[in-house]
Formats: sequence, C-alpha cells, structure tokens
Amino acid sequence: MSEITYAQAIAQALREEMKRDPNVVMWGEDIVNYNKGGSPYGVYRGLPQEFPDRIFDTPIAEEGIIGIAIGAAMAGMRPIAEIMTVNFTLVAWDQIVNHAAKQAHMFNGQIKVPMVIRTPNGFGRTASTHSQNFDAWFASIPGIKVVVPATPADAKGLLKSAIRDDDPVVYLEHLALYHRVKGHVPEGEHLTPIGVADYKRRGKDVTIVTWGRMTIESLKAADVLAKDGIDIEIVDLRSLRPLDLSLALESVHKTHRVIVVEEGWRVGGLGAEIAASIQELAFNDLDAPIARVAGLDVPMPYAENLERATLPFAEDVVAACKAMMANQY
Amino acid sequence: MSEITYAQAIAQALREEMKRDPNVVMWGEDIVNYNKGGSPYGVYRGLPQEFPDRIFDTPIAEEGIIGIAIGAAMAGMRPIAEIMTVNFTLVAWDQIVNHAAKQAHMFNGQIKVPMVIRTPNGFGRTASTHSQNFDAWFASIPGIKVVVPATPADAKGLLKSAIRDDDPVVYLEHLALYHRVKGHVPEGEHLTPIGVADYKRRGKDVTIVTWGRMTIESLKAADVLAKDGIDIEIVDLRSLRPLDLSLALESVHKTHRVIVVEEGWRVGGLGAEIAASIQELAFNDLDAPIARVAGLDVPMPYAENLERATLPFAEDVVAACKAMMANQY
Amino acid sequence: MDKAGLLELYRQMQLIRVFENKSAEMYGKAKIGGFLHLDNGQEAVCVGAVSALNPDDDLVTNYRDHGYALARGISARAVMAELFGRKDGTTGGRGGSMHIADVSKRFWGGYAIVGAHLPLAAGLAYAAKYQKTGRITMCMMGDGSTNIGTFHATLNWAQLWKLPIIFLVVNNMYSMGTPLSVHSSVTDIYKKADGYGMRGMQVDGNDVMAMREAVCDVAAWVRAGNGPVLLEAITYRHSGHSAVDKNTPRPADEVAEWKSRDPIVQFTEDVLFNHNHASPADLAEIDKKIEVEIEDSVQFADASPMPDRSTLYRHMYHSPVPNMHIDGSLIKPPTLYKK
Amino acid sequence: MDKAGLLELYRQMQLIRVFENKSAEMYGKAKIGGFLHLDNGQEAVCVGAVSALNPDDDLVTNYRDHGYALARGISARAVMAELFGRKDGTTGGRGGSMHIADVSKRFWGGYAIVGAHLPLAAGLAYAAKYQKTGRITMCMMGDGSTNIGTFHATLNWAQLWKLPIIFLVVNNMYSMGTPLSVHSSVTDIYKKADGYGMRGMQVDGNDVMAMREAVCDVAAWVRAGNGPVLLEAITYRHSGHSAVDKNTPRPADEVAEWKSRDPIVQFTEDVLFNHNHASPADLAEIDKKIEVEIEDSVQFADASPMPDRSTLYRHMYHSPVPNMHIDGSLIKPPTLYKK
Ligand SMILES: Cc1ncc(C[n+]2csc(CCOP(=O)(O)OP(=O)(O)O)c2C)c(N)n1
Ligand SMILES: Cc1ncc(C[n+]2csc(CCOP(=O)(O)OP(=O)(O)O)c2C)c(N)n1
Ligand SMILES: [Mg+2]
Ligand SMILES: [Mg+2]
Repeated sequence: MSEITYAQAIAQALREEMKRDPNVVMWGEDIVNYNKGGSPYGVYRGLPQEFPDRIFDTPIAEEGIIGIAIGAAMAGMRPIAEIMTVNFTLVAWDQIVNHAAKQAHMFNGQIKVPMVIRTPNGFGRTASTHSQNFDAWFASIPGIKVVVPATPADAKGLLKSAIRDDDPVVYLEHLALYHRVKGHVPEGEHLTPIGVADYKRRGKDVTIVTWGRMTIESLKAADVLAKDGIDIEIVDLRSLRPLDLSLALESVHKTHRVIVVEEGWRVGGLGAEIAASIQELAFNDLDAPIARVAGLDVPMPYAENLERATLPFAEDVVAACKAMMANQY
Repeated sequence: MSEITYAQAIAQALREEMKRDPNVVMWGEDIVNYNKGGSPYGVYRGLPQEFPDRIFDTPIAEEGIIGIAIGAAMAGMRPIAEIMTVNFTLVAWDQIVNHAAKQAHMFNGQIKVPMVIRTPNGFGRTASTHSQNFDAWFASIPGIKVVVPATPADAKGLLKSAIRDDDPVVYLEHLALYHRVKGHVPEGEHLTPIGVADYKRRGKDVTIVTWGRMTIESLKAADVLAKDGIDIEIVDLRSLRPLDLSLALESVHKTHRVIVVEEGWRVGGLGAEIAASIQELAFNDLDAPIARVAGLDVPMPYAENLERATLPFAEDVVAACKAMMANQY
Repeated sequence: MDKAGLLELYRQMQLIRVFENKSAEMYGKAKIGGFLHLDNGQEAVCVGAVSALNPDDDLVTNYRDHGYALARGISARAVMAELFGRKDGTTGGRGGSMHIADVSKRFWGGYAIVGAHLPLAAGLAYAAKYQKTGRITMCMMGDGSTNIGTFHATLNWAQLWKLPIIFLVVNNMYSMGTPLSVHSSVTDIYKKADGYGMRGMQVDGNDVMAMREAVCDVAAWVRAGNGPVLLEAITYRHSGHSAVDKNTPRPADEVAEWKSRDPIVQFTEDVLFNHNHASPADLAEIDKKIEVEIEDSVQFADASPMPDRSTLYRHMYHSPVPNMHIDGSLIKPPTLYKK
Repeated sequence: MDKAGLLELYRQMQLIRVFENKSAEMYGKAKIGGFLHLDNGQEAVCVGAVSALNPDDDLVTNYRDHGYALARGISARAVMAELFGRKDGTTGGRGGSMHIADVSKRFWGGYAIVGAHLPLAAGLAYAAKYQKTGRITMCMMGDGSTNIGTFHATLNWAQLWKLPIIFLVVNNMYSMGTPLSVHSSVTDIYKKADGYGMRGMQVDGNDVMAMREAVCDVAAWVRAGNGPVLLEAITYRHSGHSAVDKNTPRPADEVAEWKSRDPIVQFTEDVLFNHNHASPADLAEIDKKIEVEIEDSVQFADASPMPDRSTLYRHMYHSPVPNMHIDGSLIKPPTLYKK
C-alpha cells in the first residue's frame, strides 16, 4: 500500500462514490473548466472528464450552489456542493443554517437532505476576507454534521461516510494539506465513522485536543517536545458535530492537563466549547486551567510576517505545552 | 422621572440622536408603512413622520440593507440598518463578517464604518427559522462591536453610544422585552459605555454571568432563590464584544461559583467562551465547575410546549443554582 | 371543463375561504400562535394554479401556504391541527402555519425566509430533469420576494440549465406594508424575466379560469423541455399581511375595488351562474359540507395532543451516529472521573 | 481631445501594462504572494472609464484593481509596495493586490468577495445624493459577478432610489475558467438592466476613446439625476485569471483575435499615428519614463519595511473602549485571583 496525498484521497473517495451511486453529482465554481480542471486546486484531476454529465461548473452564486443542492437532495439525489473556499459559504449562510440544517427536523422527518458541502479552510497571503475559519460556527448549528479530516486516510473515509450519510454534512478540507500531507490509505471500501474521535498520538503529560490542520501541526510539535521530555497525547476530534469528547475526557483523566488547539479565532472558537465542556465533565481531573492555542482575533493581514503571526503553528503548540508543564497551580 | 418601556427607551435614543446629527438615517423593511408604523413592533411610533426624508422602507434584501449602510457610513453618514429579526441577518452574513467588520482594519484605518445594525432577538411560536439567537457568532467577529441591553436605561444609553461610535455596532434588542420591561431612564444625554459590564444584583453565593433577556429572567430567579436562602450575584455583560469579564472575575473571587446563562444554543454558545475564559483566569477561585444554562441544541419547534421546553427561563436558572449549591466537588 | 370540474374549483376556493376565516377566528382565541398569513382574496391563484398541474408535480411555496396545501388535497384536519401546534398536524406541530408540508403529496412545504425556497425548488426541478421523472416544479412567492438575491441567483441558474420549473409570483401589490412601487423598480413583475432571457407572462389572479389556463399553458411548455417560466398573477389579499396586521393603510377605494372583484363571487356569477353550470342550491350543498368539514377540523385539532416532550430531538438527524452530541450533552456521557 | 490629453491616455495604459508585466515577474520571484489578477488587455477600460470622471467621484472595484488605481493617480510605488506586503503600500500591507485603496483620492478599494462591493458602492452613491455633493459613484465588476444575489439587490435598489451610480461590467467573457455562456443565461450583460427598468449600454472596451466617451455620456446622465446606468464594456484579458492560472483552455483563435486587438496598439496606430497626434519618438520618450517609474517602484517596494508586528491590531477599531478584549485577552487583564 503506497502513500497518497490528502487531495488524492479525496479524489479516490469521490470517484468510488460516484461509480457506486448514480445519484451522486457535484457542482461548484470553476471545478471543470478552470486551469487544468478538477477543482481550482487540482484535487480531482480528470474526474470531470470521467463524469461529464454529473460534474458542473456553476455561476458565482453560492446561495444557488448550496440551495439547489438542498433541493436536489430532498428529491433523493446525493449532491456534493463545492464552495471554492470556506469564506464564500457566508454568502450562502442562510441556506446552510435555515435550510440544510432545518429541513429534517422542522418537517418532522418527512424530508431528508443527504448532501455534502465540500469546502477548504486555508490561507496563503489572501488577506482578511479570504483567510478565515468558521469551524466553530458550523459546529454550533443543530441539524448539520461537520467533519474535518487531518490525514489522507480520514479524508477518504470521512468523505465516503459523508456522501452516504442521510444528513447534510459539511466536509472541511484544507488548502495547506491538499498536496503536502501524505499517508497510507486503505483502497476501496474504507469508511471512517462520523462522530468518532481518534488518538493520533499517545502520551502521558499533556492532552492536546485538536482537529484538521492543527492535528498535523500538533504532531510536529510532539516531535519537538519529545526532545524536551514532554510527552503529549493528541486527540483528533475529526468530527466537530457531533462532538465526541470521550477520548479527550479519557485522556485528561490520565494527563490532568489539556490544551485545545484550533486554527480559527480564539474568542468564541470551538476551543471554548471544548474547554467549557471538559472543565464541567472532568473538573477534578484538572491540575491546571485548560489552555487554548488559536488564531489571533484580528482580520488577517496580507503581509507575510503579520499573516504568520496571526496563525497558530507547531511552535505555538510547543510553547503552550512548555508553559503548562512549567506552571504550578 | 417616570418609568418607560424598553421600546420607548429605544425610541428616545433614536429621536435624540436624529435631532442631534443630520447624518443619522435609518432604513429597514416595513418600518414606515406597515401596520401602525414605527417598526413592525411599534417601537418608535411617529418617528418616520417626524423624519420623512431620513427613515425609509426598503425592499426585502438584507444584503442591501446592511451593505448600503456600510457604503453610506464609509462616506461619513451614520446609518442605522434595521433588520426585522436577527434571523434575517443570515442573508447578509457576508456583508457583516467580510465587509462591516473588515473595512477599518484591512484598509489600514483609511475607512471608518460608523453604522448601527439594530435587530431584535426573540421568539414567539414562529418556529425554527424565526426563533434563533446568534449572539455568540456576532461576538466572535473581530472588527465589530456587539451590545445587548437588558433594561430600558441600558437600551437608551447603549443605543446612543452605538450611534456615536465610529465602528460598526450590532445592537441586539429583544421582542420579549420591548413592551414588557419598564424602568427609569435618565432623560436627555445618557450614554452607557460600550464594553463595560454591570452588576444588576449583588449577592454572595453564586455568580450569574448573563446578558439581554436572560438578565431579566435571572433577576426573577433571584427572587425565588432568595426565599430558599440562595443569594445570587448577577453580572450583566451588556457588551459581548468587547467582552468585559472583569466584574465576572471579581465576583467569582467572592462566590467561587459561576453559572453562565444565555438564550442561544449551548454548543458553541458565548457561554462556552465565558466559561473557558473564567476557568483560565480564575482557576483557583472555583469551588465547582462552571455550569451553563442555555437554549437546547435543536431547531425550535412551533408547538407551545416544545418551544417552552427549548428555551431557558427563570426556572432553569433557579434549578441550576440549586443544583450547584447542592453538589460537592 | 365539465360541471363536476367547475364545482370542484368552486369547492376548493370556498374551502380555503372558510378555512381561513376559521383560522383567523382561532387565532383570535389564541388557539393558534405566531404568524398567520391568510389567503383570503387569493383563492383563485391557489386553486387555479395547483389544479392545472399533475398531482405528482413538485410544489414549493412561501409561508402563505394554507391555500396551496388545501388545493393539493391535504386535509383541513391536518392543516388545522398544525396551526394548533399538535401531534396530528402536517409536521406534528413542528412548523406551524408557515411550514405546512406533505411530502407524500409532493407538497414540499411552506418556507418563511423570503426568497430562500427558490433554490430549493430549482433543486427539485434539477432532480426531475436528471432523473427524467417528467415532473415539473412550481414555486410560489410574493411580489416582495422578487428583490432579494436568491431570486436572481435562482432565475439565472434555472434558465441556464433549462430547468423544468414555473416561478409563480403572486403579486398582491404589497410586501407586508410596503407598496409594490416602494420595493420594486419594475412593477410589472413578469418583466423581470427579461433579465434572464426567460419567458415571462402575466395573468389575472382573481380569475380562476384564466389562472388555470395560464398555468396549463406554461406547464406544457415547461414540461416539453423549454426551460422555466416566470408567471405573475395579479391579485389582492383582503386582510392584513398576517393576523396581527390590522392597520396597514391601503387606499379605501383600492380595497373596495378589489373586494368587488372577489374571486369566488366572480367565478360563481360570471362562470357558474351566468353559463348555468350550477345553481345556488348546488353551491349551498357544497357550502354546507365545507362548514361541516371545517368544524370537524377544529374539533380534530383541538382533540389532538400536544407533541410529546420526548420527541423533541427526533428527526434532527436521519443517520444515527455514535456519541451523538445531540442535546448539548453526550448520549453516552462519560462517567465523571474523580481523582 | 488635445495631444497632451491623448498622450496621457497612452501613458496611463502603458503604465498599467508595464506595471502588470513587472508584477507578474515579481510574483514569479515570490516577492508577491496570494492572488495576483492582472489587467493586461483591459487597460482601455481602466483608463477610458476613470479618465471620464471627476477626480473626486467615488470609485469602488473588484479585486482586479491595479489598473483603476494607477489610472486614478495612485503611485506605482504605493501599489507595488502593497503587492510586496510592505509598510509603504496603499494599505500598509494589510490588503495586498486585491485591496488597493486610497481614500484621499476617493478610491475606496478593491474587494475580493464577488459582488459584495456593489451595495457598498450604492451606499456611497446614496450618501452623495443625501449630502448633495454632486459626486457620482462608479462601481466596477466582472461578467462573472452579475449572477450573484448582491447584484440584483443593489441594482433594484439603485434604480428605485435613483442613485447616482454607474455599474461598469467588464465583460472579458470568462469568470475564472468558466465561459460567459456557462455562467450567465443572458450573455449581453447590459440587457440585465431591463429587469430593473434601468438604462443599459454596451461599449467596446478595447477602444479607449469609445470607452471614455461612453462613460462621459452616462456620467453626465447620471449626474443629472436620471438614476443609475448599467454599462457593459467588452474586452479580454491576455493572461490567466490570476498569476497561478496558466492553463485555462481558451480557443487559440479567440486569444489570437483579441491579442490582435490589443487596446494599446490599437490606440497607438488608429488614433495617435493615423491622425498624426504623436510620433513613435513621443511614445518612446514616455515609455522610457515609465520603465524608470516601474523600476523605481520595485526598488521602493523592496526597500520598504515589513509592517511592524506591534501594529497588528491597529485600526481594528476607531473608537476606543475600556476593557477591550482586543487580542483574545483583556487589555487590562485582571490579576489572577489566588485563594
Ligand atoms: C429574508 C426575510 N426578510 C424579511 C422577512 C419578513 N417578511 C415576511 S413576509 C414579508 C413580506 C413578503 O411579501 P410578499 O413576498 O409580497 O408576499 P405576501 O406576504 O404579499 O404574500 C416580509 C418582509 C422574511 N421572512 N425573510
Ligand atoms: C463570493 C465569491 N465566490 C467566489 C469567488 C472566487 N472568485 C474570485 S474571482 C472569480 C471570478 C470572477 O469573474 P469576473 O467577475 O468575470 O471577473 P474577472 O476576474 O473576469 O475580472 C471567482 C469565482 C469569490 N472571490 N467570491
Ligand atoms: Mg405581496
Ligand atoms: Mg470576467
């Protein structure tokens, strides 16, 4: 079994599921005709040619991309709505919150919305309107599910599960992982269950609760910290809604120290929810206040140094772990 | 000084500020011609007639209501954009997050956006798309300010401050408070500073951190609890961004117990941010895990009993306080 | 159209009228909460349009939805029970007046966010086209709903992809209290089709025969694969925007003029009586049945229980998941670890 | 127009061309990051349109903004420094290529969310009308930006309120890689004005004189209080959507045909040389100055420092507030209370 990239894992899932189920269709902006095709980032090269009647370029109108997918899903299809970057989901925010998320419950189970919203988180000198992360907002919407793969294996397994799920699933990819992260991925049928967290590293000193790109950064931090004798345990949530905190709680029972690591803004981030829940459910386990590593609460500047300063990276995880181990409470 | 309603306090602030500054204009849906005028809820009866060239009915297009206000504000006006209920802000979410909030910083201080978005939170058998609360989302957006008055005095004082503020301020009113809550309001110049919390009750046993309608519910709860010998202290945040936790921290240093009370969904609510911050900043002050009272994480049903079950009221605050006083950690 | 057909049109319009009067009464008695948007005056639009389609064509509407629901054959009992917020309502009391739905009748529901149901309707039309079901979709909205972004995004898209859909704009000249000319730069709404190269058409929405014919016409055209149509029906609502709106000023002569053009009276006199299709006795018989049906619906609604508290989270998700953080806590909450 | 005026048009177009070529080069050297959308091929639109307005009319554009910025007289130094993400850039390195702005020149910035700047522009126009400044607004966007909701909401509103604004659609036939006919049901974009009862007009965007004349014409009309205009300029971009787009397939003959209609060459030959307004030597002199100016801008940009880390939060808010939770912690963090 050879290693493939995160993007290739996504492509594998898409190809397999489109072959399996003719009701799976996909649309989004510039996923067919732009540049070399297969999404603006070349995530699934060749796929539009393989399924010319099932993968479409759309007008720029995110409210349509998502809303029309909701309608098609209601009628029994399994559309995948691709939004070029997560920033543009804001244009369709009403469709997500008031429609995708409400249909099943409000119509008392008469309607199903089996759709996937695929969209990448990310940054890369694109300034404040193009470098945001709304994980926390998505995760707080009753009626949708939210998954955020960190590894190629989870990217494939979660996407296949998302496509087969009967509920609207927001599937958050990451520009920084597409072509840079590689890993072993089981071929063919490989389903990662939605709503189940995963240990990405076992350790005994500090519990890191994280997801997405910050899982990869935390793994890098672990190597650095190991040299200093600090042994961290990494819980990759993988799903943000439903939010499986069972591993985090199990881990804190062992380590007594927790740091939540996320890419988005700190204030009102999902880290807050996780910290609030852990202190509530495992108060007596804690030897120190739960710390948070997160993006700075400021619109993202374009300048290289300021962008770097605004985002969290492995070094920030390292610093937070060291500070926690050094402090006495 | 006689007592006036929350709605009358808002009207007073609007009238005074419109008289003071000709650059203050206001638009929204059905605020002039609908029913008896002065907003769909009769908040400021007569005002459209007083300022016929400065208060307008608009098309239904929240993206325009807010976006056009942003542009007018950039040019030096002080527009007030009224959104009929907070639910409809989702249609304009991109305008709020990517534009109102970004202009000042992204353009390096060249642009100011002195506008107010006035919109009511609320419910009342209007079902899931019309009974939401996005306080937590607003509060997490760098670049805007967010205020939520609970009393007539704060309603007036915060609105006047918001109109004079050089930044975009989201001013969250409440349907349930408009005509039901009364109180003394200083006449004329009365400015409540943005970003400053307020004790609404002093007590010694449990600190309640809350805002908006839940301040009023907490005050009701206090009366009930007092009979059981439980003496709660109520911190009304008043502003959600900037978030002034200094009183909450001062209070917890005394009571050692905190309950955060909010109307919106619990998961990812602002209560999580507050709990996460307090446990971080006052870890050793806490005798018990910080508890949260919040709305249930489910789309709001129309049925009377289910709506009631989904929302938090005074009785939930009472129950949470009793549970906290009874538990040993 | 034969006598039975004509009487059926009458019956449906009258059913809607009586149902709406009754629901207004029940609102006054606080049996119904929230918003209640009545169809009085607009019955010909509902009945003419819905009767022109196949029973398995897809319907999607805004919140002013009772009339379409009844015209599609959803029982007065189920709609009334929904207004009462009860277990036997169309959505078990979840949605209320603005969200009547019966998917078994391909009545996909009323939607309360203005304009937001348009893309959903286009999605249904896309699915019909992709799955070659032969179905078309009809999507109803008000004049006030033609200025919001989703209208534009959807109409462009529908025309581009030649989706089998009728956009039916019910122009009753007001958006809540805002007159047409205050909210829309183009007051002949069907002309908005021009901006999409779409077929546009206008019809007298108070004339049930004209309404029906117009929808038959455009439905055939749409079904033949010619793409979408924007159909504007001109009508007027007799009462306020919703049950709480008692005071929106509308010119007295305007109201009088429109009331004199009552769609049911007009149909009765101009068509049924004038052409001897029916006698007053025929109608009296129908009316009597309707009275009974509506009274029965109220009793049914009143007898139906409140939805059980234990059902609150049901159907929030269709696919189960482990460790569901479903109600703000874990389904399998971990034991609180104590040191 | 006199010789000086014509040469100035040439100079501006050439400045934009050389600036864009240089910025592409700098992007290749990783001096510039993120997205870089070039104006090559569209210079006549930028120069023709901007030169036709008063210097204090309000300009708002999408992210393809270098050309308009230079045409409005913002220095190549400031724009290049912005592309480099430096302190002396137009926004001090905050916005980068997509957000060039100089409010002192009433150049309100480039905006990167498609369609989202339209309401902002309408707001500026409303303020001009309310404050009776006599200014008009010009709002630039691409063909691909005419299908999103904000387009509709804004155009209806602008027409309703007769706002003094020109909506300039730069139709370069592609929305990133998506051809016009794949994204828009109406491919003569100016006809979208019909849906609003708005004046619409089409112009050859590769002919700087025609472009200028068209904007002069509609500007006068708008300034006279007749309400907004939708002006469509037909043009073509020579390179990809942005600097990373090297491969979007466009028909070879299409590209060749448009390159043969290069706006600068056309203007030079058809207008300047043909009518003896200028000699090759005149242009060579101008070209030389431009070369110097652009080289200087690169040196200036390179010498400009990175913005200081300490300025990160500056200007996030204009009005100070106590206890600002500005960076995720409190400005005056309370002492950690210990028991
Ligand atoms: C996005 C949004 N904005 C505002 C509202 C509040 N609202 C509900 S109905 C309505 C008027 C709609 O008028 P129209 O479309 O003409 O339909 P009618 O009620 O006349 O049938 C408004 C403003 C809403 N439901 N959704
Ligand atoms: C709301 C939104 N969706 C998608 C994008 C990504 N995007 C940036 S430019 C662009 C194409 C715009 O094309 P057009 O309006 O024709 O302008 P041009 O680039 O041709 O000048 C797209 C899809 C965006 N910036 N904003
Ligand atoms: Mg109407
Ligand atoms: Mg284009």
